[in-house]
Amino acid sequence: MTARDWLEEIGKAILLTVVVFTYLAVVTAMLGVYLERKISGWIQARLGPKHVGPQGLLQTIADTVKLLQKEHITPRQADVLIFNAAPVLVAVAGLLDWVVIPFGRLGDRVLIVRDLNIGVLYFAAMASLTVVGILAGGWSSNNKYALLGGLRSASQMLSYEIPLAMGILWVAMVAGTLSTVGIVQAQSINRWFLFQAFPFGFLAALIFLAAATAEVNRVPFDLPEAESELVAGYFAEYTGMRFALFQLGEYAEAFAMAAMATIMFLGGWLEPSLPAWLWLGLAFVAVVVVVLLIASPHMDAVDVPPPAPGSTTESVLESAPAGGPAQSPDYRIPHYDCTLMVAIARSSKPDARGPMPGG
Amino acid sequence: MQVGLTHYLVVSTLLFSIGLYGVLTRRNAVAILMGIELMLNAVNINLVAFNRYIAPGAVGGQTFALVIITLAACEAAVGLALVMAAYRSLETIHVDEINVMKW
Amino acid sequence: MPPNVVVDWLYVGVFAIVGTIMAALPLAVVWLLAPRADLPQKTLTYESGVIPFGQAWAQFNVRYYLFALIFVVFDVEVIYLYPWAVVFRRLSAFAFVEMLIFVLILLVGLAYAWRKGALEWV
Amino acid sequence: MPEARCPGGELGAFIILSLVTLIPAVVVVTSGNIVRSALSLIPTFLGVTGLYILLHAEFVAGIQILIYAGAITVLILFVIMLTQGGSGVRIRQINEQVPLGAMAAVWLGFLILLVVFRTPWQIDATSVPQYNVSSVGTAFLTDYMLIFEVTSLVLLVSLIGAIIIARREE
Repeated sequence: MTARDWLEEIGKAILLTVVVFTYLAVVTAMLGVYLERKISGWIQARLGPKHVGPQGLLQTIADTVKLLQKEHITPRQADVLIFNAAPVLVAVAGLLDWVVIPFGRLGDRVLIVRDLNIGVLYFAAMASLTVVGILAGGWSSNNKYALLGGLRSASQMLSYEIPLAMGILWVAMVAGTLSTVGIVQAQSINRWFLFQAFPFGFLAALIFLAAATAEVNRVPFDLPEAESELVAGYFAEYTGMRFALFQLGEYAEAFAMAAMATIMFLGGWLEPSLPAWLWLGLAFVAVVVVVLLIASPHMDAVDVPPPAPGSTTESVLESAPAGGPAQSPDYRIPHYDCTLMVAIARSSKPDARGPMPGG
Repeated sequence: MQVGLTHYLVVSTLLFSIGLYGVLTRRNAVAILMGIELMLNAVNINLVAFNRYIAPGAVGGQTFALVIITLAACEAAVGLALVMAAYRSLETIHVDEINVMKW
Repeated sequence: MPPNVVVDWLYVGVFAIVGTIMAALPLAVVWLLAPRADLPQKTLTYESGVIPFGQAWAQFNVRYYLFALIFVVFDVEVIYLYPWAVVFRRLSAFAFVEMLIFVLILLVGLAYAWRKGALEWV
Repeated sequence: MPEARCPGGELGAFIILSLVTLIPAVVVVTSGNIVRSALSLIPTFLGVTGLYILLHAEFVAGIQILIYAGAITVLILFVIMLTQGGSGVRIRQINEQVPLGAMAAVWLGFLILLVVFRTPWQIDATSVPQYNVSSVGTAFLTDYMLIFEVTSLVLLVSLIGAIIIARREE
């Protein structure tokens, strides 16, 4: 390869980054948030967003514009450098997941950023990077809720990373390759890995989905962000766009997990009776719905026994009421609305944090 | 100029020295462990570079790099467990304050 | 052009760098657009409205460490499973037995951790 | 397949990755804030990952991210947060043997460099190999079988040992 080829590759890579990032910001984050609010509203017999645009379709865009104008509050006692770096790290880790995910097929070309030889291993590695960002964000806020939420979040993600890897490994065993494109092609020779070696395919898919749900902290694995006890956990102190970056990273990862499930168990873009792109889209949406919504915001969280005697800060925290301004005592506000409300309320009203000394 | 074996060896030597400096000068036991991790990384660069330039046909160096990564993880797990135990009984993780065995 | 490892990962590197820039961009926009009013109350740590006491950087339960510890050991186990999963069918049944022994030895550790209650959620 | 028709590109990538490795490494050993030290490990590890890629060792690179950046760093951060180091208070992090330690590090580095430059390395420049996951897996399951099995014992012993050490005596 000549220098010219290298520059060409770099240019292509930059272009692809911009495309994928925009796709993540617009499709996964914005549309994902909209769908989540709309469908969980429907489940709970509410309307969800409906005022901005047709059927409230532009609500998320309006929210984003609003978040862009909100002040960044950095707590006085925070570690400023890490406090700012943590959301960026989470967002970038979410973006990097998408390097190995094939979007479909155009003619005889597979639409994928780069088909790495160690595709699924790379995917698992990137998923594990998020933990560091969350831990850093929780610690640097110097807030008890944030730190506790960060530690819990990290413990949970660590615990479920091994089952996630086990689900991936089963697929790698059957396909005999770690490349994502190779996995899809192996399913064109055999059948879907979901039905392969019954019932192991189902089992692997189930393990993968459960672990993926836990990995992205969705309900019912939302303890780390349990808004009624921990006021949103590790991003309790984050406002405005920094909060939005955490959300972006989380949605990017949730969608990447769904895409991975489609690729590994539902045959990716291979489905003879339908056009490739349509099938990939449909399967993908179905998995997204499962990941985001079957575990919907009104389901009960996994139960936590009371803390072990002898724990210090925790026992204080967990017995103390943690009612923020957006808390409601007897009724659980859906996860997204609540965290957003807290973030927005606290960005716009300096006194929303409750009575201040002398104020 | 081609990137050769020497380049990698120089980088790994620098990394090893930095790690050694950390191990020798830090008071915090966790920071000492971080220095050791840096040194182990330097060793791994060496192994993989030798593999690539001296015996490119085999994967012995990479295999040993994996074993060293494994040992680094074990070392971190046990070392940090020791740090936790020391902290519990002595309330400090600064190695120059852990001197109950000294007289 | 042959499929080349370095070119593959060039994309990953560019993704990381350009992604960081693009993620930091909105932060810069906010820095330009958003209002700023430094009230002492606003930068106080949020603690449900009461005046925060002490530092948050206090210590937590050792259980969290045990989680991370068990995770690290089994994560290391998984790195050996990946190459095995790719090749085991091309090798003899002996490869399967080898991995079986490997996993069984580690399962002893898992059983021990379980028995000692190290797997219970805090 | 020889790929280096653009040696400048490879050298540039190598220099950038070396800096990404070494500069945060210096921060790791000198920063007064222990959490910042621990977080600086991440760019160091990722830089080393990049060096592995330049050496075509893709699988080791993936493992480097998974284990070092994703697991060991998290373990270190946990311990810092569970002990006094997490207090973020700036306390003296270095002991009184800084000049001595610096001298030792520089001297050892010098000696190693001497060896590096004096040894006539038997470079095999015949081929640019394409390593892959299966060659590593095959090596573990055939040639390095004993190491592979002993590794699992080491893991078992360290798991049990660390649990015993870290748990409160009851």
